[in-house]
Amino acid sequence: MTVTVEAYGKLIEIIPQPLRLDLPPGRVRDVIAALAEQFPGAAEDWPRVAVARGADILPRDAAIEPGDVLALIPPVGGG
Amino acid sequence: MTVTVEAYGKLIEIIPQPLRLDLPPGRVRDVIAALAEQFPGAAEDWPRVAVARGADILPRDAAIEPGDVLALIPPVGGG
Amino acid sequence: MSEHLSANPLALSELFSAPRDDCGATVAFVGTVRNLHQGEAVDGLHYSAHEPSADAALARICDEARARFDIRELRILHRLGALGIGDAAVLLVCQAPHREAAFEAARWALETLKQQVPIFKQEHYVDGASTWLDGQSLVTSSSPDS
Amino acid sequence: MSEHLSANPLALSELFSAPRDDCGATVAFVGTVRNLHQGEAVDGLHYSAHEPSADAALARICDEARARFDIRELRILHRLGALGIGDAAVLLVCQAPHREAAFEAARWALETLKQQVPIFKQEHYVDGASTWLDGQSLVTSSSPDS
Repeated sequence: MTVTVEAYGKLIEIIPQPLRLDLPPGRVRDVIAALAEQFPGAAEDWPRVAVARGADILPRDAAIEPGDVLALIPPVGGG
Repeated sequence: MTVTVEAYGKLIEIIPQPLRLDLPPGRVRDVIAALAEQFPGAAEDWPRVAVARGADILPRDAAIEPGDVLALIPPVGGG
Repeated sequence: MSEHLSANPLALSELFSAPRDDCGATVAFVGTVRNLHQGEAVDGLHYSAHEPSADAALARICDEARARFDIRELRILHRLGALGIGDAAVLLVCQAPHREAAFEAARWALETLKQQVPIFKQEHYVDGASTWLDGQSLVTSSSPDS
Repeated sequence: MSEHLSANPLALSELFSAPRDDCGATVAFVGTVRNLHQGEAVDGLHYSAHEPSADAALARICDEARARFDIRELRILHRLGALGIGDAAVLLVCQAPHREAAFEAARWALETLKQQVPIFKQEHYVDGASTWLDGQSLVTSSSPDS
């Protein structure tokens, strides 16, 4: 299946936009694993990058649907 | 000696203004004792009434000078 | 009247200055007259003060806050006279490099204001009654240095 | 843009409403850009956000604060885009019957904002360098209800 991945924060410097990923049906952790393989330069960051779909931050075990638009959320620090 | 006594807060309802007190040379505690005798209606309050001279709150043992203008400061509660 | 006391309605803009370049946090507090006090419907308040000692006490609180906390600026203004529901009784603005100190200094200053400043509050109720609110006695037995 | 995010300069007057009759305390906080961060001379900041989740997180913080503390109103506005020294990054206004709850809710909301809202800060230094500041990871292993 294909999903669209949007980068936020410092990840915009690493991940070309827009990014389409082809991967077998799976969960958020599988998307992260695929990205970690494709962008090993950010290896130490991937375990701390969350994934949002719309307004929701998805847990690692959430199922991904074909056509999902997923936002990559590095550690946050507003205020 | 003579001192002038100004009332503040709820004491304005008890002590006529302006009030001149004639009393022997003494300390703040002597002024309070004289007032307690003259205005027994506020008896339970006098131990909690402070005395100010200008910007200073005087301790009970401070000496009073002839001509002093003394402010009677009941318990405070701004804010 | 005095630096920290005002007979006129208070506006926060009187205390807000431009943010300082070395400060990341500004905390402001506005104390307003509530329509209820200990279950009684309040109609309004009247604040009076012994102005010389009240103004000096407020100045001392601002100075002491700057000494006790890592803040750069603390200002307080207290209203005197007749106030209706919603009117501002006290304003405080504090600027500090970091927010923790700004919040702590603001709370400390307001608590200390209630304890130490010769200001007197008479509350008027909707039923026509009124009361002088009790507070903190400023009596001390002897001078600090005696 | 969104209810709690703004690309335009922030003014406290946007958040200050008339004091509520049932509230005696209003606490306001303004977070501004400081000229120094961990010893480095700062030239400016750039804030970006994942707006859908950031706006939702800020709304959730306001709702949760109203549930956790005895307050009546809490509003937050966060700036996005390029900010210079002294510019406001975040505004918060809280109204409560009593000041303790107003202060506690304000501090809790600011602390929670830093931990939970998808906003990203890039700091630009006077020497020309810049850094994405590290923060709190939002990764969770499984759904709360799984």
